[in-house]
Amino acid sequence: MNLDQILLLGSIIVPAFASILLFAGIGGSDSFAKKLAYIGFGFPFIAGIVLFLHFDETKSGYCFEIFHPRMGLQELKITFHLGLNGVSSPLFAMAGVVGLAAGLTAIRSGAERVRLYLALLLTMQSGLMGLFASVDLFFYYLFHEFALIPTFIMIGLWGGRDRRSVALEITIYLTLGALLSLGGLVALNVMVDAEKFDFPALSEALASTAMLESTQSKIFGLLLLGFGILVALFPFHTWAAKGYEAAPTSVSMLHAGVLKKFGLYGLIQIAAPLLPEGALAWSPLLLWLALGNVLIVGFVTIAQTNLKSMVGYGSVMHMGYCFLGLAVCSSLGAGSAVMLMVAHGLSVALMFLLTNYIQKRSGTFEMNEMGGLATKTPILACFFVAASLATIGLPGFGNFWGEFGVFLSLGENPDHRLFLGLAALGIIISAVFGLRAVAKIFFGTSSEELNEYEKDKPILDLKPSEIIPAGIILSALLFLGLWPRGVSDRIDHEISTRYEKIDLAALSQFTPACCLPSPSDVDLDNNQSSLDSLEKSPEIQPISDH
Amino acid sequence: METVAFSILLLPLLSALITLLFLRKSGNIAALLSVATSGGILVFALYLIFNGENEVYTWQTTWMKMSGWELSFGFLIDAPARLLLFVVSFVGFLIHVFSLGYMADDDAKARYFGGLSIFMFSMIGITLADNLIMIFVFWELVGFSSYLLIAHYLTTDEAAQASKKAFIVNRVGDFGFLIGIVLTYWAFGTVNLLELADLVDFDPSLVTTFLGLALACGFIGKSAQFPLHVWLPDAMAGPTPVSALIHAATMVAAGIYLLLRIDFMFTPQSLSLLAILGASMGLYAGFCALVQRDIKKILAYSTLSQLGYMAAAFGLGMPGIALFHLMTHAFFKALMFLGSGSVIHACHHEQDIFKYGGLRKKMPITAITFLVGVLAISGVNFLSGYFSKDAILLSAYNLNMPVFILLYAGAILTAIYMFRLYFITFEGQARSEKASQAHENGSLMTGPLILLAFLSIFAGYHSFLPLAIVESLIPDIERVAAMPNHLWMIVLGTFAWVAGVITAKSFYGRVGDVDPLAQKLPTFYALCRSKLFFDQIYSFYIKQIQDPAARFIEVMELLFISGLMVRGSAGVTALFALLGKNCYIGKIHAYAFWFVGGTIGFLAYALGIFGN
Amino acid sequence: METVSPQHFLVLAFLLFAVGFLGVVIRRNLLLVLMSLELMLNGVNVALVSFSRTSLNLDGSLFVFFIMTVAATEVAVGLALLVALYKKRQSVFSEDISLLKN
Amino acid sequence: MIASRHPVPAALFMIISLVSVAALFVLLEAFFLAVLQVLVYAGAVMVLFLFIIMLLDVGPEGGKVSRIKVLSGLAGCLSFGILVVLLLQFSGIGNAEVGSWQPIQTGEPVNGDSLLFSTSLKNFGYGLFTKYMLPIQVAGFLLLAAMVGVIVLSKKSLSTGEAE
Repeated sequence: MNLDQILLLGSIIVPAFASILLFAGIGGSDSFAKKLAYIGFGFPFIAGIVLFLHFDETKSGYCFEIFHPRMGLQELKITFHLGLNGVSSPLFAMAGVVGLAAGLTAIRSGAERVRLYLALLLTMQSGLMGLFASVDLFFYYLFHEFALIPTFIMIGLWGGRDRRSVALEITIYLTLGALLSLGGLVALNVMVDAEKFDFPALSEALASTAMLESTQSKIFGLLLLGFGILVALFPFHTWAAKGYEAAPTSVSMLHAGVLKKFGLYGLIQIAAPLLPEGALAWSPLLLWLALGNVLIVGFVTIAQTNLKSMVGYGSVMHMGYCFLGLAVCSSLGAGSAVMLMVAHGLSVALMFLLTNYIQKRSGTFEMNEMGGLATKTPILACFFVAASLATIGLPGFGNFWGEFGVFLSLGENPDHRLFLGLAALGIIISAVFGLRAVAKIFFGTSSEELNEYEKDKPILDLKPSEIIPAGIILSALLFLGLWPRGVSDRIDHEISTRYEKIDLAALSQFTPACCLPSPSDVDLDNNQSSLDSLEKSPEIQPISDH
Repeated sequence: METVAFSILLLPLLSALITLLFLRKSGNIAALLSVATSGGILVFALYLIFNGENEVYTWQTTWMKMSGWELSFGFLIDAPARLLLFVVSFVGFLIHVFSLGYMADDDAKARYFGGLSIFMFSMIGITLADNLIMIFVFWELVGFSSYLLIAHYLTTDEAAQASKKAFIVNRVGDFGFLIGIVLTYWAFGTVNLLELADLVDFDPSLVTTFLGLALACGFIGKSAQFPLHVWLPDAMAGPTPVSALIHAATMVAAGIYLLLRIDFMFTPQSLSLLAILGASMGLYAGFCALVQRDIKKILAYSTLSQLGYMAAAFGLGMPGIALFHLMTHAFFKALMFLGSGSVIHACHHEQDIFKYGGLRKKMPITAITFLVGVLAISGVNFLSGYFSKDAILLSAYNLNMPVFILLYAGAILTAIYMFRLYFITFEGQARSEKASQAHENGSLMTGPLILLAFLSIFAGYHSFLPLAIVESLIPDIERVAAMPNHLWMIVLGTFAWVAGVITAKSFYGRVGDVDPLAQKLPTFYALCRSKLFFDQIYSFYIKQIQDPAARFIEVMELLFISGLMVRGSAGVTALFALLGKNCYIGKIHAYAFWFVGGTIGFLAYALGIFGN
Repeated sequence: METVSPQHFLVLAFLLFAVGFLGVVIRRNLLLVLMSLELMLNGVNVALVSFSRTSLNLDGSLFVFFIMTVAATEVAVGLALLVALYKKRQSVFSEDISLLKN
Repeated sequence: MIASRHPVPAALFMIISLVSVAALFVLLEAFFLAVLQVLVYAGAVMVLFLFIIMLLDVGPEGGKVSRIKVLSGLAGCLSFGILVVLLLQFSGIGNAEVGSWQPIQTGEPVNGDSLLFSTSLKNFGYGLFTKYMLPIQVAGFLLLAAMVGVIVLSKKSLSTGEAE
């Protein structure tokens, strides 16, 4: 086992071990617990960054593999298999970054029963790192549950307004989603005659014996529904904003930022490449639903006056773009969706963090009761403006590339151009709510309520301990925005091999107007012939080569 | 050469970053750093302009790659780019220097100069970009820096609203631009400007009207053309140098520059639409400018009108002329904005022209340079504006009569409202205490004014300017020179400004607190004041349609999804529970009966009584 | 043997079962209910044995053996519960021991 | 048996019917089961019943005739009728093809996968301890559990009785 593998394994084990120590009550004092938490959150961060840098972009498949076939479950094809590929590597690093920021916030939060709080959060962090590091689908699911269950408990114990009912609702929703997706995964396990329960083995098995289209679409539908609930796909999104509003900040950050990516990660990385025809069959419906996420939830976001629920709804809205990228069923769309997932995770976590800072200073989440904070807290204003613009999709931040790629992929198929037009309206909608929030909170003069509040408690700018977590996330966002190639190359490398089949299948469904000689020359039912004519056609190649 | 290109691009970004990280508290150092940066930009820009031997220079590297879509980060320095680079860096430098004086007493100097640096970065990015996506990236970034700078006086509601409005309206334009880019990519397989030009050259039928108009949406948003013009007058809430730099000389002109870069993408239909659009904007904005009281708003509407001229020139198929007017306009409009800045600064931020008066004696340099600007924009013979504007009028006269009529009416109006501004502000007697106490500003502010006045006079003589800068203008200027009716146009042009001056003098020679037009032609005045109700329509849309729709959808969501689907399914479950509860009556015998019933049913089923 | 066919055994078995069933349903004395249950089990046993005999397969008879075992345990535990119940409530009638509702 | 309201006659009738069932077993040539039936049911179970009847000293069911009792009696009889009809349908009476007696084969207990019906105890035991090895262990364990359960139950009721 070399250093990289140790880091990979350690990123799961160290936080898990730390949380076990905290659960077991070892060490006693809170200050020791905090030190332990620093290690527990710091290690995955370092591992994430180091592995991100060490990742070999030229190698296809998984890096830093750890493989133990004999786990006692090999009859069920389950093996212990960790590793990172081009898609999971940036998400893994993102989980480390967001985890550290959330952890630092939690350590400084001064919550009651801080040991239990940290222990649960560490369990979550361990699960999150494991989720993206698993190759085996069983462990991928298992780690997700590890991360999910502490969420319920933490919302129930440390949540805000009506935490009980919210915790109940989110538990029912997410357990249902998890169950459905488990059903889909089990169906995959049973229906595909593979040696192991991981992507390479499954795709190999499917390559030799193709699956019926109806079976494919059934399994994909199950996975889509399950994962869709977990990712708050319209119309299963109502839990999200409520849950985030009630959850403590660190939990919102980790859940909205990282854990919610689980479902899309599964759909993009596993479901769609394995079940291309299923994905294509569901694509029209998914396009409409994703549009619902962008437009309907977008409008709902505009109507919010509560900052935290606005951020929550906004995050749901932008997940719509990821779904659009998936629904296009092309490697461009899927790759851009991954790009967007990474950036979205960072920006949403940052937004929740800043929301917490604002609430600490103004004592409220109601935007109408704030105003003029920029003069009192210039650094906070700076961060908030940056974060909202990142959410809006301003170039220079990572979100732009993902959104742009999704739009680009929507333009490919003439049938999707309607969705392009409608989805692009989202950039206006998000600008409206993002800038309204900035204007209401930071510009103008401070409201009477705020003046009243300030009498008791002077409003101070960010402390260094608050700047650090926000700064970490913001610099990651800027890195993504300024040098997208640092991430896009590896995503592209992995996605284009995974999506070969689906690209072909999607191509056979429409005739790119400009690229093919004439529609009548192409036998639409035959992938091969349409591909041949594609290769012959000169215009399809981007001419940038000369 | 790419080193220089990179330095010119990254220098301002670096300066902004340093300001943000280290110089937030020390505004003076930040200001000096920013001015030094803009000086550096000017030097590098001149190097780029004069060192390229007037050839097209390209350089690119991959910025991002995703399954066949390869986005390059590249520079394309050709003749139009050199011209705009010159304008941006030169005007930018002067405005930086002017800002040193204007913003001397400001509390948030660091933020201001940091914003200016970001703007310079993004604007140079647009200038040098070699593909549409890169232009879009910097396009959005100039929008951002404009947002930042409009919101400079962030405690005022006006600035908060205006900055928001500017960004969102720009986004509406970018929406179309974005769609245009996506469709362009899928229609041509590339977004590189040179390759696109080659492809269109190869097969002109690839271009569609829709594509061109979608791309032109970007121009409409950024250059504040109809119907997205509403943000520009409001944007005057920002500091005056910002208005001069961003909202007059460079950023809004970037829209024209974009059109120029993709001029091959337009079909005759879309071109004539643009011409009509531009010409009507020229006239409409003139009427609006005629009745404004705020000195900066007058200039803002005048900018709108002049941008309309440029669009019209472009629509007539004369991109070089449009660029020519862009250049001269940049000089004289920056001059006038800075002049107004000088006046505002001297009068303690009083912006109502009816509160001014008699400033010529108190601020002679400002007054004279301002007059130069006014003369130039009115098209007084042999000043810079005369050449570019008459070129537009002449080509319109020869190519498209309706457009000419609109533009000519606009030209007369221009002279009227500009001289109205001049007469009311600088002549007559001081009409307020602030105006009577005004005095000339320091050389940091007057220096740029003098330089710009000099350029406003002479920039029209394109043959005296270095070829490296004006190369792109020459073909179209020669085309115009070859057109008939030159003499007739000189007469008409002269008539336009002379008529304007006489009308303005007779109307506004002596004014009090009230606009004479309001007394003499109240209906006409009110109509112009209303600006054809665009603001009202938009605010009606926001207040009466968008917000209620948002609330309505929220309620619907609560009702149908949260209520009907979520609570509903819970309710149905509960209903079943209620029904089931009644079966549990707590008597063993009752349960035995259920059992019997079940057994009987089962047996009946097995015997096929239910028809299976 | 010639006049008695396997069907007769089945009919008897079913009748036994049905009578037991009736007992379970109409008797209120839990002791009698338990006895009726035994009767039902007996009916099943008869059916099983007759099937076993008809098809010449021993499995049915072996099942009867297990059923008897279970029946015996059931009676033992049931009666023990009954006694415990009686000690608490002084009654073995089903209508007296309803705790769920009144 | 079910007609008698008093438990003691009911138990006696029950014994009769159990013995008759044993006789039926004999008719079916399941001699071992007949013996077991007499031993376990008539011998052990019914004695237990009678013992408990004596212990609790239960009288006949209450004579008060309420509407609900009548109703439930009627419903019981009705369902009894339906059940009988359905079951008789099931037995296929009058359908000669259903089955007839065949001579019992002797010899090896196993024929292919299935155990052969036989009168000999040996074959019975063979079946129990080969094919039904696990069930018989479970049954044994069940008996043990029942025994322990009964002891615990009676003891617990004793202790609560003391508490009272």
